[in-house]
Amino acid sequence: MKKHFREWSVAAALGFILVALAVFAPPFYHPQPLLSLVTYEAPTLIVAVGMATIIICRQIDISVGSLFAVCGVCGALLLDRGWPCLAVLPVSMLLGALMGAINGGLVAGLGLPSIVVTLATMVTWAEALRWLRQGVLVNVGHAQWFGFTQGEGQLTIVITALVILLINAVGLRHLAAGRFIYAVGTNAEAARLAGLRPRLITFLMFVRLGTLTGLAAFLAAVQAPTLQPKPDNGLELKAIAAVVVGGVAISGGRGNLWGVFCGVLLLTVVSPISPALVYLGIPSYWGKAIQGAIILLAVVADGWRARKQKF
Amino acid sequence: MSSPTSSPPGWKAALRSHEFILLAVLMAEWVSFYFAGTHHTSHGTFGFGTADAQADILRHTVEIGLLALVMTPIILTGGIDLSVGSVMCFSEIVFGKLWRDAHMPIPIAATGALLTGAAAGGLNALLITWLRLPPLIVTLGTYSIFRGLAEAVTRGADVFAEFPASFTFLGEKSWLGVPVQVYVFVVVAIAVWLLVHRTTWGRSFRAIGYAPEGTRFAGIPVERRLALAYVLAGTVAALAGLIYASRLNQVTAADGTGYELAAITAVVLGGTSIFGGSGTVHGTLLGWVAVAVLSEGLAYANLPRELGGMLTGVLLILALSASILPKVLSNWRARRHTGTSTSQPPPPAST
Amino acid sequence: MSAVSAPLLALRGIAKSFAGVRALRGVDFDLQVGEVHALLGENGAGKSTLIKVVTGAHQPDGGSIEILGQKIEYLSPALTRHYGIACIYQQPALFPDLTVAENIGLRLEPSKPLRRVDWAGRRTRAADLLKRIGANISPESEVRSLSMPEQQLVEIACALGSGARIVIMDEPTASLTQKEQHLLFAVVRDLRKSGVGVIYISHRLEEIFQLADRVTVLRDGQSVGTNAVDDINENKLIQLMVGREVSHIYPPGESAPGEVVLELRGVGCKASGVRGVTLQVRAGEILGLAGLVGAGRTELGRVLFGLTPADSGEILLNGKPVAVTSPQDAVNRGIAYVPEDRRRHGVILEMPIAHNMTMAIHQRIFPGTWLRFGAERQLALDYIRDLAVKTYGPEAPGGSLSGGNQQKVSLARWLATKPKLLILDEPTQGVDVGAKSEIHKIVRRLAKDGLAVLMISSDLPEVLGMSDRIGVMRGGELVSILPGHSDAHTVMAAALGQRGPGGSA
Amino acid sequence: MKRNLMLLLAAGLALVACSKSDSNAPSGGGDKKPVIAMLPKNKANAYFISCSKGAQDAATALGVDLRFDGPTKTDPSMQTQIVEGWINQGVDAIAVAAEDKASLSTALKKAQSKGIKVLSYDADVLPDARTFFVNQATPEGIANTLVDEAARIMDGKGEFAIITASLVAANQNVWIAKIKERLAKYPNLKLVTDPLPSNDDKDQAQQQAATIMNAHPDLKLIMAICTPGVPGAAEAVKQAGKVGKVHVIGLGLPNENKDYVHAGVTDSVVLWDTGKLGFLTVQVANALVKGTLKAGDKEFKVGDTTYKIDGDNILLGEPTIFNKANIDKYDF
Repeated sequence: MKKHFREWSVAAALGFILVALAVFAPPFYHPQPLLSLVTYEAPTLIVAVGMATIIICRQIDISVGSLFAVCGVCGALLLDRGWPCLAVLPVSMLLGALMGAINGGLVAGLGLPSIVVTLATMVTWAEALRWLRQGVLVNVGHAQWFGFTQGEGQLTIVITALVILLINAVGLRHLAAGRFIYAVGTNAEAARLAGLRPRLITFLMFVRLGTLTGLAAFLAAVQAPTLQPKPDNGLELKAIAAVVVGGVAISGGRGNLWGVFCGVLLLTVVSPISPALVYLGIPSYWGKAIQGAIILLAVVADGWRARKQKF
Repeated sequence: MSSPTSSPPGWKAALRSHEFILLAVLMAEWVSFYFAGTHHTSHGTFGFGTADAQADILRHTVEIGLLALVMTPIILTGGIDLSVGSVMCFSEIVFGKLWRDAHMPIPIAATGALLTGAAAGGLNALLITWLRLPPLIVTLGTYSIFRGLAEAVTRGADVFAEFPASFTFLGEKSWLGVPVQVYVFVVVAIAVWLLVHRTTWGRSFRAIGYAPEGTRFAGIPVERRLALAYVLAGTVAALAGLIYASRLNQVTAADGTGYELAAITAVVLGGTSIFGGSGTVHGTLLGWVAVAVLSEGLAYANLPRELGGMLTGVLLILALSASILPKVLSNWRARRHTGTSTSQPPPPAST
Repeated sequence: MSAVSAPLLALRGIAKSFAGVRALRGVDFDLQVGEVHALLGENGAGKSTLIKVVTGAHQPDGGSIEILGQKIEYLSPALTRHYGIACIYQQPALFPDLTVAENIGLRLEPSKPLRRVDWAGRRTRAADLLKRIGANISPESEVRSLSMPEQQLVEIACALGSGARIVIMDEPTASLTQKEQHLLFAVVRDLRKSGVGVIYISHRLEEIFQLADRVTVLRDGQSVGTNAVDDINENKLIQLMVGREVSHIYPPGESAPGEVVLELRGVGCKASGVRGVTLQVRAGEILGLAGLVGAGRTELGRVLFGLTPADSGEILLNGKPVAVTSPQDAVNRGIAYVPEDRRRHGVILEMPIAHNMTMAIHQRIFPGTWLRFGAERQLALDYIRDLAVKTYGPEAPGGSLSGGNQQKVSLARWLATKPKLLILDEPTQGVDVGAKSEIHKIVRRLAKDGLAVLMISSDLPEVLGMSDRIGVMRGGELVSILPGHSDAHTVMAAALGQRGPGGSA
Repeated sequence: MKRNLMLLLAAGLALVACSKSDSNAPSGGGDKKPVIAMLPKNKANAYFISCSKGAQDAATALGVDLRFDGPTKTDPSMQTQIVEGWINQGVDAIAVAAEDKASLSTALKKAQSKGIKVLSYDADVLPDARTFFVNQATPEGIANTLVDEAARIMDGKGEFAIITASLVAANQNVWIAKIKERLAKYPNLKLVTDPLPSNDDKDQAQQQAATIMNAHPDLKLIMAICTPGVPGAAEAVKQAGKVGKVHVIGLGLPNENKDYVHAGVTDSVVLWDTGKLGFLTVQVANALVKGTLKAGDKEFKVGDTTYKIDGDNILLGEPTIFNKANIDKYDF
């Protein structure tokens, strides 16, 4: 309990809100709007899983929003051409992996700072997408919900996201590879001396985040009959915020995916599109401010604890 | 690790050449857009090569330029401020509220906005210095909260517009052919340049960027220096907000979205190390102008303006790689030289 | 000490250059089975580079490496593990955010990525290893919560657990307490008994004579001699290291103390564990502060400098009570503190020497905060000449200097403040012998000119050789003040808490 | 460092000197093909894409050079920036659909002072900042059609909500005012909340619709008065499983809404012929440049078609209601 204090406190905050909703606004638990909300944020969870490991690895990637948009649009264009979902999914993931590899190559290969590299690729991909597509909607039509019914489609998406979370959370904890990521994040030089290959691991983390982003983009693209190309979707900061709220240290080496899961859920529940606010009688335009307050609170709590520990 | 001793280092020369290269890029941009984006008719000259076009490029990007200017000291200290765009917007909202809803005169409302910006910067500084938190996450938090507050105060929709001419002259009028806000910008630019390059404060920013603990051990009040950088950023962000509001004659909760990244781009392109310590204000100015001319010049040359963003990204990578490439190449060469063949491990020792 | 035909490790003519600077120019070295082979040399002699070649962190430009008579073409950190080479670095190369058990696990387990982590197994193994070296550390604690010596012990546990045949120890005792040192020596002797070869690097000659079988001296990237320790004495070793006969390192003291500059009355600080320190330092006097690591000496220095302000007692400067709550306060009141960790706290490596030297006197040399480059340069030139800093000019970055010269820059920064009280924290740690002697002369001269000096040092000969009086600390308290001509035994006894002459435990 | 600064200053001076030497033209107008610049609110919006097609047809027919450029999202500052660029390029006419009246009008007045002909279409600016407004439909026409349609679907009573583009959007705000006036006729129709802004973004419209349905479980109808809003609202209704319970109507393009109309999610969409709007705008702009149309004229002829001019509004005609019965006949 003491060891994972941070994760537990986020979980407690989440639990508190969920209980409050159960007491004061039971209609929040109507399955349909809740499922829609969760489905809508499922891609965010997948990206946050990738982002968490990048941050644990002491890097950061602010290009995921652009990657997400590019993969989504490319996937949607293929769907529009009549490609089956099962063929488009790997293409989308591969494309994400490729763009992740470019980030990773520049960061791990040339040793450039990740925040600047991904800032540059963010701008480049976003503008390329704007240029080539001019923001025109893409028809996904028949492929909405993979061609299943809405309920099935939504469940598929949510379950996929949860499975990804589960695999990664367990892998990060119980596979040697997962521990290598922590090792690189907490002390790359020591990792090298211990016989690991920090550059390779860093590179792979970027590829992995790209792949997950490709997957997430695909899962977002099939949620509506048309896809709007939006490179400035703010996904990068949303994912980073969820990761930070979930207790992953921006300085690397600390945190786990269960905390990130709680972070994503917490921010989802209070997001401007969440029915929770409406049921609690809070105007939706307060959503962002509340999210901001939660992020700041998490940040301050971290600082406060560190400060207290020092003395 | 033995450190090489006598022989003047190359990093200074590299820094110098970085700015020269940037200047060359800027000149190349300017010349090519001059030829591709200017046309002469019997009525006169139109397009990129006119004073009006140049003035408009400045007017359109002066806000980002201001943010980039004050982002420079922050990045020199090894920090970052993601909240400047949000702070800029929130200050504007405060300005609008004070003027329209509290019926305050423009100067008082503007002062209120500047104070709001300073206070927002102060909040960043407080959290960073007092709780010793990484600036990236502190300002990520304030980034969301100030944007969120702006939306909450305006209910996501309220708009302040139709300011009096006594205010809009700041963004719309010119003196001696130069837009009014450019004078403001020049004053701020000179002030920031002097601060960074000619005062002990600027020296301290660098020292903090290189070694925060070492700076503290030298008896320099690190917290106060950091606070100055962040409060300055907040205040100037509010000033940028006022200029923006007067240029567009309106204030909405979406103003300044993404400006923080544009400002960071200009700073990094200008040769300031994202890890802190090295960098110059004139480099930032060059980086800012290079991006501004690129993105607007393309439109004059009837090229897609999106190309500007793409080229900025590529330029950023090139600028970074250029500084690091010689080192990487020599590393690779060294690795190739030693070969990568692995020999069999020796048999286990029997002792 | 069995002389087996094929040595465990044989290096022949190892050469390595960095950016044109030749760090190693043909080093020969060999390590036999069951031998402790000490490696000795001034800073910059190439010891660390040689170690990094052996551990695969650097690739040599020339020469050959043989392990058990077999020629090795290529070494990487991963491969050295395979060959049974383990290294304990000076700065522990651990993962601060992970637990001790995991740290040991990551070092010892195979680097196959797709295998399950055996958490329970890791814990038991870690507990076993820590017990073997007598370290009282929980495998579950995070490394970042451990003290420096404890981290060093974890490193040693790793090396032990790896079943390595070649163990390299780079100044392992630099931050260990006496007790931990004895434990370490026992472990090393154990290793030797089991046939392991130990390369032992240390600046402390007495350790080498206690522990090593043979000693090799490096100078300017070359090996200048390998001897059995029984065949050589300290003087000879120092001569080999510096390349000349060193008659006496410590300049003579001519103590003529003036009035009291600093007086402490029961000064304490809860946060850093300093308790009730009462002492006086006079102008022109060097007060040496001895004690074991963790005795509270550095902490006392930091209290006086305002980094961790005192919360009890009284500090009097020139007879007037003052409150020193920040380094700025301290500087303004004429207190200077030359910190222990030169590279992190003393000198900003990327900044020019001139900038480094003026850092503490911004207000004085730059009135109204405006920089005056001419004045700064002149001041830097003066100090470069005064302290004989070896550099090409005031614009050279601090990182381009050797350790000793960096220390001089750090010293210059504080002399420029024209202090009344100079606190030196380990002024010659990691400084080569030549520079060490120069620094001693400078300090002696400063004292002669009327400066009050408080010198914290773990180097007992230095404390004995330099001090007019010696304060001994233990557990955050000042336990005794001894005269400057005390002998080593008395000081050690006081530091260890044994009842001895003059000691008042 | 010092040398650098000197160079920088020199470069700056050179820059100013060069640009100063160029004279400012007093008027536009061309010795070559007239250049007509057309600014949409959002060039990615299908509504404006369809406008641009009509505009291009007109430009080709008239032999003028058309520049169609705008932001790819709601961005008033970008609109101003683009217009100011055109002024410097010395185009002959500028036609705008304003995201925000106030900010764009300043720039347009500047254009007028340089002799550039200015008109607005789709969304008006301040009257003194342009010569004509090509009005796709009178606000009354739009508002009445929408409210009457809503009343019909809701049987004259119940709760409904409006999704708009942004709260600054000039034309939408006029329509909202007219909608509120028309509501006097139907006392039992209740507008439950202020119009919800979607920033001309389909996803955002969808989120707004989902939110409002949560907040008002008895909601019977969502009226979207910007084109991305209609499919957005429809998708929200579909996902909430409230098809038939919550109706969707609005101003929308037939092509974007066909599927929803056939699925019974959206009852009907109202719109004018967007291609014709673009076509007429370029025609008017060209006539202004040529001088064949002047302020004060009472009608405007293109080929055989005559468009009525009401004050300074050139009227496109009446909007059409598209529903299950007729929507497949249209392709735009």
